[in-house]
Amino acid sequence: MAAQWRVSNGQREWLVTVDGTSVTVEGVDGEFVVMPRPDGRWSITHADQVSTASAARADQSIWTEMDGAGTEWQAHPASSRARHRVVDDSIRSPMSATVVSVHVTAGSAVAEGDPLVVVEAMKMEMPLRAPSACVVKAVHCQVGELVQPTTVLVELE
Amino acid sequence: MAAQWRVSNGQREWLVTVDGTSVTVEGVDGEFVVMPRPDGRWSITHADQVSTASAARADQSIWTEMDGAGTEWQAHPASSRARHRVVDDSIRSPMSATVVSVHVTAGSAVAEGDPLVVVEAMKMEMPLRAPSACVVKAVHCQVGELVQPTTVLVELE
Amino acid sequence: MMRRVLIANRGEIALRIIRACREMGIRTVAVYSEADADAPHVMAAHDAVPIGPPAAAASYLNVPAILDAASRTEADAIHPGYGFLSEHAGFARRCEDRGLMFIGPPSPVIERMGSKTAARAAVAQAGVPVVPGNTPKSQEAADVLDSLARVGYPALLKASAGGGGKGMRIVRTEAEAAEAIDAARREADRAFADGTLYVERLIERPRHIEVQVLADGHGSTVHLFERDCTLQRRHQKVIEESPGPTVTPALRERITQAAVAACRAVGYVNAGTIEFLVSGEDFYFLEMNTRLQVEHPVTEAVTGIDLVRAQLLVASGERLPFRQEDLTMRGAAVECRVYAEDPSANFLPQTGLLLRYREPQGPGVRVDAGVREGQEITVHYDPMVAKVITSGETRDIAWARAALALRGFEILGLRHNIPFLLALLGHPDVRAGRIHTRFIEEHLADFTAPAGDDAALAQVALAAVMADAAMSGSASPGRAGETATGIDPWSTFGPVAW
Amino acid sequence: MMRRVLIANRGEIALRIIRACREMGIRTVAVYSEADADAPHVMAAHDAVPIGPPAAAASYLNVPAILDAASRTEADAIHPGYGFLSEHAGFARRCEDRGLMFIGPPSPVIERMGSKTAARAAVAQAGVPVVPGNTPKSQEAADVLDSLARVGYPALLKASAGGGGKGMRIVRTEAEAAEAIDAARREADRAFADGTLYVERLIERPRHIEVQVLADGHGSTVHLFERDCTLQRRHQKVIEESPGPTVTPALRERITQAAVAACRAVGYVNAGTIEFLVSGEDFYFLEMNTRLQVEHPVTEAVTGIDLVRAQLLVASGERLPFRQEDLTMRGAAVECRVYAEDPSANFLPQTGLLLRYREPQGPGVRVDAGVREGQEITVHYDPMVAKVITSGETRDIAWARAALALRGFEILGLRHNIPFLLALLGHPDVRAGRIHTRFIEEHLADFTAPAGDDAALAQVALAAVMADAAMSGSASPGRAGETATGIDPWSTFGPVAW
Repeated sequence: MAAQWRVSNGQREWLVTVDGTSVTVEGVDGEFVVMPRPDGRWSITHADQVSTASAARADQSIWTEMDGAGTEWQAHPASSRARHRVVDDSIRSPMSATVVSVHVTAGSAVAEGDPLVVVEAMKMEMPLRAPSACVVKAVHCQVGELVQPTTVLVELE
Repeated sequence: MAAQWRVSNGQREWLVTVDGTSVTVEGVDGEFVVMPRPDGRWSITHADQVSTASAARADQSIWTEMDGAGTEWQAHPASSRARHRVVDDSIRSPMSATVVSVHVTAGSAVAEGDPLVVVEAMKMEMPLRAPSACVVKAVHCQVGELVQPTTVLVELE
Repeated sequence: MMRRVLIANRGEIALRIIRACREMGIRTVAVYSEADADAPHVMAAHDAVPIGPPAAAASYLNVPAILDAASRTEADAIHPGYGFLSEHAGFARRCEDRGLMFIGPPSPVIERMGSKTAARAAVAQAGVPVVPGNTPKSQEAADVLDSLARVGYPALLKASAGGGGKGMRIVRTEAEAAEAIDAARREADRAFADGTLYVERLIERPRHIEVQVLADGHGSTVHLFERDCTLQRRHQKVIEESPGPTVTPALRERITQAAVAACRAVGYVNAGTIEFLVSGEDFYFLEMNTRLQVEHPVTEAVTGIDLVRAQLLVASGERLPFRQEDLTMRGAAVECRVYAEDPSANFLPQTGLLLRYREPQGPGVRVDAGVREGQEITVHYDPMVAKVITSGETRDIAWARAALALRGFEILGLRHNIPFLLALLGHPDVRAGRIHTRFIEEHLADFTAPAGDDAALAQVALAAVMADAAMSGSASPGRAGETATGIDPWSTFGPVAW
Repeated sequence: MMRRVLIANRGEIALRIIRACREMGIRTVAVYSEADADAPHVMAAHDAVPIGPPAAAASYLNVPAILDAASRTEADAIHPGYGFLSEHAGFARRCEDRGLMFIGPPSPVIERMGSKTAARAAVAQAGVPVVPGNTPKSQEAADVLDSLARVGYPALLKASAGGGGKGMRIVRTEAEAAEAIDAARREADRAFADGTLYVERLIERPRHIEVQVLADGHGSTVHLFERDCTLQRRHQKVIEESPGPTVTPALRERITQAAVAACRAVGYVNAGTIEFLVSGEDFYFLEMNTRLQVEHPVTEAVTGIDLVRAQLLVASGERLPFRQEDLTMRGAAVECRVYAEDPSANFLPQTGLLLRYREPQGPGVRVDAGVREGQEITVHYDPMVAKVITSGETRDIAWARAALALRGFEILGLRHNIPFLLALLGHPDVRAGRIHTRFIEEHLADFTAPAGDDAALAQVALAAVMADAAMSGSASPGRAGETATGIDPWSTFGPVAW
């Protein structure tokens, strides 16, 4: 029984129909035949070209690897309403990190590229910059705090 | 809840009590603490000595490996009546093999060590010899036949 | 010979040292932070001792805990690996004071070479060329500015206690100076608890070439030729090789002799590396690393010498088992450092679970790693996942082998730099050796192009199949008969909640 | 250069050749029997073609099927590996006739060196010493007996078309002769479809030392020094090393020159091995193997030369990329062959499922294998599971590394010879090099002692825990939290029906 999936790498999304080992991708001619190999990898055949890839499922995503290059994918049933990337006006740390310095307060007017907060992880400093000219609505972190990718550090208007 | 097992390597048998990770072996002082390691191997602690081993279950047995040496074990609940090794008077091939020659017929009297049948596997000839002086009761194979370890080739009286 | 070595480190280098010890019949003690209780180096050692919480400052830099672990396990020697306490003179001294062999040079040598200014002075006196530089009269900003002006722009601000690019800033004009001084000092302070800065002339477009040395306590000092470590990103080495593709026999002779002279001048003992900036046939002393280097395997590949074994012998008071004339450089070797990082996002370190991790293997391929499938790469330590070292009769063979090995390296569950490394290995300027230390920075876009559409589409199809199977809870859509052998990819991980 | 190589082989050597081709940008075609459809060599090649049922005669020896596979895949070259068709002159000729490059010497050379008697005559003419021997006037038993009497007892019966010990019998007295002739002829007939026998004087307690050669089609012939392959069981090599521990520089000079002279005398091209029996400083030509050897990696380790790459270059008509004076022997290397066999039951081959299979890894360790976890070792082919090649600065280091690697090799699911190999590596006579080709036979009991009681008891306890967990269907009794990462040993295989 065929099922439709929306598959995204965070930059682009594809509409994919899966029917057993046969897969079609909207806008692409021909079917992809996806078969497991005895060595735990996968073969994908399309237009007489066979490629080999690895795949693994994480909690919230799927990882694939081909020729040393890995990609993380989000897949949702095409009927689902969930969206993959929520674009909001919040600044978050890209990873678990410590706040090294805070350069703005609520009400600060900033230009595009201005540093808002600097965080440090794995001995590296990373400035988090304003995506565009705007006004800071609220600051939710302080120097020395350990923050997660889910933590909103700064809200913009 | 503790359970008792009879564990045999085909040459010797031990009576073993298992209670979670704690194991005692009849006739041996002290407990063995058996714990899985994160790398998929096992640590076994006994009398302050820690050893590391691998283990895997096959259909009818358990294999363990320590310092490169592997052993196959049979384990049965101590209450079970099954015996591990049925000593009978049948000659079987030790492995999948082809019969190369048959040296006896029903009624042949043979001395200990006399070749009964020669089989070949992996390009090697293996003579199957009489375990003791006796008379051949029946021969169940012929030259060129592919035989399995379960096939009785010769019955002795 | 020592009997029991405590390895004050983690990851691939701890495993490397444990292997060398085991080959020599020496027992090993691992130490580990709370984050590393299940780590491969803990599994590999004879004994293992917990030394504190995940933060390095509380564990792998925790001198009292490590010394306590050594005495509790009756270790008679400590190998510091690289990073962490490996160039910490105070730690080496405390080992010496307790009668523990410190597997490295004597603490006064670490101390002297650990100060960039003292090291420069020491080797300059031995006739080794140094980069023209200036030590500020005081660490006041005005005095640092004055030093910059004396050396002339473009100049380089460096942390006196530094290493690994921490606390280093290029200053092209006076206008940039104030901010650069602040940033460099802050970084140096945090990395080394010492914000002291000094100033050097910036050598434009240099190569980074270093010489491996070994010295015993009986007066023998030898070099093991050079490594070219010019390919760097954010002042961290990415690809290293030996021999240096642009090093002429004449330059090799001069630079290796300079390295040996520098070692002798400071009374160096054990393994060490003299780093040089090279411009044409000119070279300048940069710094000495008084420890084993990350990239030591390329030297091992071309010389056939086991450097860790040599360290253990020398620390035990034995003579080096070879003389300079016994040492040869044969063939070529290259090391690619696989980092959990995103090259397209300024090399941002990445964390994640190694969902699948399979190392490449084969003749001429060596992988030094300290991770295993199922392990989590955390925020606490260096993001290097593995080193892939390949060697062969010629540089071309070693490089072809490197590309093949990297393409066959399966790492799923986090972003890493293998595509970036492959792009570097294939770049015509890199292949031809036409590079300098800022080459990656200047050509970054060449190395971070996304994969082609065909590769992407095949993986889109595969991802959809994986999602579909998880949803329907089905077994493998293909060869259903194979699930019992544990090789069915579907069985690798449990069902996913969508 | 060739574009597409068909590998007419399986297992580790097929994988080895595929790797070399990939490094040179050459496409590869695997062939496989029905038993090998899922084998690693099939997975590794660009293309794969089925060639018949499991029996070797119907698949890997099936010349028409293999030639057909080559033409269907447009392969322009065939690598025969070792064994199977590698020394089959008729196969080489049919390749030549079709314009396929046969990666080996020209068919007339294979034919000539394939006949033990013709080979002896050819090399004797070139001044190479041969074992005194006699070719029977006819193959009648009486004439073979006459040859035995002429050579004198003890004598050696050998198959003219032979190799690998097949069809070989020692005859110590005339009384044993008749039965030995029958057995040798039957074995030779079955192994080579040619029961022709000849007779040689038995050199008592010799060493088996062989010289690796490479020759191109432009008149260059070089040697790559010697390998000592004295440790054999049932005439099959078990442990091989280079350099030969008893080979003096003078013997090395003479024996390598003899090997090169023998090659030149027969117009040899490509890689080959000249085998000698060595007694003291005397050596006798034994036979020439006109192909890659199983033990070629020890030569690769000490010389740094990739022999398969050299084979591909030479077969393509290129010149060897090195001269004799470029070749060096550095350090020492040893190869241990891991067989699925039971050394305590006369080396009976073993079959089974590889329940768990983890190769050792590390600096100076190379594992060439053609199996993977979950695969079945069947009755159809050679029982060699893997080759563990270790190298280091000295013989002691290489051997210590070998022992460590073997102890760390996890193979569960069938009996194998690793404990036997470890006993060999640790035996004082073996360590000291005081061995001969029948050493294992004479000291067998030294190498097949069962493991100590402590090791057995720990494993008894572990086996009981495994049984108990299977019965109760429980998850891991220990760290229950880790099952999700796929590293829980309980999850490796499904429940067992007791």
